[in-house]
Amino acid sequence: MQLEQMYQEVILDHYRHPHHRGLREPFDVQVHHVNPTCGDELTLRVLLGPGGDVQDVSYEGVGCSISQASTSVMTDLVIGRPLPEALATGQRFLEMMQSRGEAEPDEEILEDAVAFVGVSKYPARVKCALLGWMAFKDAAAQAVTVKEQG
Amino acid sequence: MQLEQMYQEVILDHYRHPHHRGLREPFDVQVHHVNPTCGDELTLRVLLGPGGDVQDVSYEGVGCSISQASTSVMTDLVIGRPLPEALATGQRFLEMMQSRGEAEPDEEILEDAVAFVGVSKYPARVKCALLGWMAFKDAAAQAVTVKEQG
Amino acid sequence: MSVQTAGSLDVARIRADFPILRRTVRGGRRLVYLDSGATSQKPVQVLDAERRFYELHNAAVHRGAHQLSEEATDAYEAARATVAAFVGAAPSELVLTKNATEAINLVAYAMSNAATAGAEAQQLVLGPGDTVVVTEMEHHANLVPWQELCRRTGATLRWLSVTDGGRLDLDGLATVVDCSTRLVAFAHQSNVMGTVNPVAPVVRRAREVGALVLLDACQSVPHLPVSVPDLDVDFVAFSGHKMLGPLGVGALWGRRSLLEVMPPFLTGGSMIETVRMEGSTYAAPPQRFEPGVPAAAQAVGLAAACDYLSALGMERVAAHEHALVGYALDRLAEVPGVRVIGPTDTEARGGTVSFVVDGIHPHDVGQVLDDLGVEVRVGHHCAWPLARRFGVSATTRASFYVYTDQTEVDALVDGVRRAQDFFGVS
Amino acid sequence: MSVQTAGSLDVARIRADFPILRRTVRGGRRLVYLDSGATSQKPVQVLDAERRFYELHNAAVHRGAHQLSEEATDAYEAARATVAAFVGAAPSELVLTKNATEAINLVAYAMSNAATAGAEAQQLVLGPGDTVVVTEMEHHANLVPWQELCRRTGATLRWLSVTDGGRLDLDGLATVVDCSTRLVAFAHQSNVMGTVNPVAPVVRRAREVGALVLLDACQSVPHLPVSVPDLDVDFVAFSGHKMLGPLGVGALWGRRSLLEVMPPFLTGGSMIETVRMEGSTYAAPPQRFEPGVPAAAQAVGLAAACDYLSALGMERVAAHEHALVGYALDRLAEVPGVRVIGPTDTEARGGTVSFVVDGIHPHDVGQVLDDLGVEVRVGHHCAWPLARRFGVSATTRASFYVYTDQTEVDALVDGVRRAQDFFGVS
Ligand SMILES: Cc1ncc(COP(=O)(O)O)c(C=O)c1O
Ligand SMILES: Cc1ncc(COP(=O)(O)O)c(C=O)c1O
Repeated sequence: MQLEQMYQEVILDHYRHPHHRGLREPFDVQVHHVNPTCGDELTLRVLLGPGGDVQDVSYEGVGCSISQASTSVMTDLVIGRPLPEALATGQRFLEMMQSRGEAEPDEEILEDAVAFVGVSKYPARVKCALLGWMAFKDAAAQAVTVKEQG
Repeated sequence: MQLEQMYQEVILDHYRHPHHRGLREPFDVQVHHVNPTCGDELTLRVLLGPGGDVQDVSYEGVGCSISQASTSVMTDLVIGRPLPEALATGQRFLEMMQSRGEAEPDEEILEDAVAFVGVSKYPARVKCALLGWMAFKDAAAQAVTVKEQG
Repeated sequence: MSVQTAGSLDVARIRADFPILRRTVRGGRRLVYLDSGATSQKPVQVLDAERRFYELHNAAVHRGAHQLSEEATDAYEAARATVAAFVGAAPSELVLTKNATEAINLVAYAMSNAATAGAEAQQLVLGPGDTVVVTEMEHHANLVPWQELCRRTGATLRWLSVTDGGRLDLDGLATVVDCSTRLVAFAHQSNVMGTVNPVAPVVRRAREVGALVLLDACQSVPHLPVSVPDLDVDFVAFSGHKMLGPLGVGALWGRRSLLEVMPPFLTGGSMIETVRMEGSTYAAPPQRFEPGVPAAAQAVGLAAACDYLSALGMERVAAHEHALVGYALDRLAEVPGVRVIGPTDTEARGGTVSFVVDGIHPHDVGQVLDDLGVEVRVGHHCAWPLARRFGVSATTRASFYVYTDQTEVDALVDGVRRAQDFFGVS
Repeated sequence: MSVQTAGSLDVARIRADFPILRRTVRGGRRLVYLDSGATSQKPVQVLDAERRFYELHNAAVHRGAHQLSEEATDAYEAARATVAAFVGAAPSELVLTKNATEAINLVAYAMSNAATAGAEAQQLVLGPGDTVVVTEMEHHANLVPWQELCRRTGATLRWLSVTDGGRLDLDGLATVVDCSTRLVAFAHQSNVMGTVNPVAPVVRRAREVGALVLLDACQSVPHLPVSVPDLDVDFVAFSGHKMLGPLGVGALWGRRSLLEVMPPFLTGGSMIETVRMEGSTYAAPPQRFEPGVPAAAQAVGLAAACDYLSALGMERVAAHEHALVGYALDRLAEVPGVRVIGPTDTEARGGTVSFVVDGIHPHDVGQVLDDLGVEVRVGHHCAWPLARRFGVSATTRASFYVYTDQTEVDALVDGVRRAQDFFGVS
């Protein structure tokens, strides 16, 4: 039985009690991402602070336990952090998710997100775990442009 | 050695000394047929007589021994005959060529053309043997229309 | 090949023909393959036929006069005849393609190419003011090509809707299909809900307004006796890989009078009559639509699949799936929180069941099933608009075939209950 | 797989890998297969790889979350990576098609579809005043699609001519390729004459005028080391079945920046981003160009073929064919009345020789050879304009590959002499 390896308690917790869920004002940019294979959708907003830190990330959408939990964990990891650090964490998460269960993730950096290493063994679910992170990366990049132009 | 079965003497004779070759006047209709797999080309003219008999068939073209010889044999079989009879002979020839060597052709009707039964074993060469006959059939049909309208 | 006991399939004997069914998944679990709607498994008879072609007769079809080329060409044309006969059609009206998607695109592109083709193709030309009609339950393969055809030509896409019960809403026929309609394209059987759509009323209405009819038979030809002449449509598309045949081969049947006036789609070798630098003329159908060296080995494999299915008897195949789906619907109805998307009776319905489980996302249902060795498909099943129609982003779909038995349906139902336990929603 | 002796192929060991080479033809004669230019034979390694896929991993690629689907998807994507690496390319730039013909049509249709696509595709739009340039030695697959593209868009087709010696006339480059030119499409190696065309000067001229370059590599990728980055063209098309791979799979390599702005060609499942009845958006390349359930087994077989060729070493493959063609040219030169169409030296030339025999039609030459078990191709070889260029309706063509040995060239030459005897022209 490998189910428990994939659905670690921390994942199920975030799924049942997602953090930072709901769309909030104010925000710089809102994006809408979909997972073309399953139709899951995510609307996500990013607000950058004056110093370039991630002031808020809020979201709403439908998705499986993995995508919901991963988005929740992501908000914990990026809100309040300098943007470059948040993006670097996202990069670490991406690498872990592409490792087919082989990564030995750094809990210092990835915190609760290390629980997703089990998911990385299931290639069809990797996209679920990345949905929130990809939306954040996209929104953050747009927000930087908005700020620069504004 | 099956070559001799295919290239019967009568075929090689017609190939080396084709009958009715060359384009002649007068004619009712001229057609140009090609064999798309090998690029062989045939220009053929038909002249129908007042009573609907095939008064002349003349032709020119490039082709392999089989297509050249078959066209030559065809002219022997159709010139001077009532058109329906000529077309019926063509139908017999077609059936023989589709028989994969199984036909027992009627020499009364097909005369020299019975020699092509060996060719019918080689599906890729069947089209060669039919080139002249198909051109004749096409030209004759057009000639009938021309006469009717004229 | 299995010997039949009267009126039903000997599934145990059939299963012995499918090597993959002997493997296990996820650490030793029996493989319960319930994803035949996506692609079927292949019996050894099909694999052997394909391999025999390569080991004995492989050559480029229609491109040589030597013995291998003769044999390859004979094998390919015999395969075409077998596939055509399987749907009651003439070989000269059957175009072999790489899959059903290509078959449908072929028609869509022939229609837009008609604009710059000869006079006889003018009857196929579409433009602004014209409409193409599909349905809300189409697979993307029978939807997106028509969206794109409309984009290319300026025509407008319309669609028939689907009832809450998963049936085509035929009330819309009279208004949606009108004098502007040039083509109606719809699925014979829904790949999501199993609904078998009535063909006759659609054809009748199309004929009234002079529209062509294309039937996407991807999910019917493998599962039901299908007779092209009886259907009286203009085009029928289906895929080999969903009917026990190899990947990489599909078919388009087209009415002769239409194929003859259709301009080519893919162009290249073997579909030509003459070629000059200044321009080319084209061969008669079906060659006109089969450029390049064709997938002869796959065609031969598909013919072997047709032979296999014919030996089973398509009436029996349909009866077998009908019985299974009835059983599945009954068993799923016993599970609280399971909602079937589509017909809940077995009337005009094939062996495909899609459902949602309250409180559990289909991806998670699928994951639990997969962990138990039960292979179902989760998602929108390439029919995204239909999912939206039912207000869901995705469903879980089980689809059956000749090798499916009742214990596999039981495994499905047990798995759904296990998912409810695991996620604490039971 | 054969172990190499330094610098050359161990043909006897290679032949043992090809089951078909053990059969006889025409009443017990040894099969001398000299038609690899049309399609190659397949080693047991390729047949086994394809069969293993069906027996263990068969499922619809990119369409499921269950274990079989994961395995099938992994196998398919690993195959893509292997094929891409074989030509030095990135997997994300390699589209798998059914054959080279589809690959070339894909580019041609993407260009005409650009007219009704988004802003970023505008750079691909053709119209009256624009020209597409091909050559007189093209295979129909790299000629007719461009004739048809011109017909659809109003652009004009131009062509580079061929010298009496069978080489591309590069003097024409400066005038034929001019500022009106949007695309130059040409063969890397002629399928009729074996001529290897120089890529660099064509690319240089195309870049001067801002034209794209498509290389038809059907006859080069199987026979020469080909490095896509070194070629610096924009598109490369080739076929799996000519390089020891299965029928039913081919490839288009495209420059990433172009693939990204190209609108889709075939549309349907798995190439979409979102689908609504009102319209759809599309996935990134290469998925955008691969709708429908793909031919995964064939892709896996093609990857096995690439592995087989890589193990032999493409330098050695080229050297082997180079030696054989030199020998063949020498031996044919000894036969009075034989005229080679194309280069008579071995400079920049692959293992394909076309010739005519005075006084005997190629069909008849081919028939005599076939009677001796020597399988060559006769006709225009899907390059009809080239035959016209040389004033012949057809030629006899022998084409070599890794399993061809010198005794087979001897059999060819003996057969030509036998034909001369038989038809009394010697
Ligand atoms: C040079 C060349 N281009 C294109 C093709 C077409 O390849 P396919 O028939 O596999 O599509 C061929 C072979 O037939 C060829 O030799
Ligand atoms: C109803 C329906 N239409 C079309 C298709 C497309 O078939 P293919 O992917 O073989 O082209 C499918 C299957 O994917 C289908 O179920």
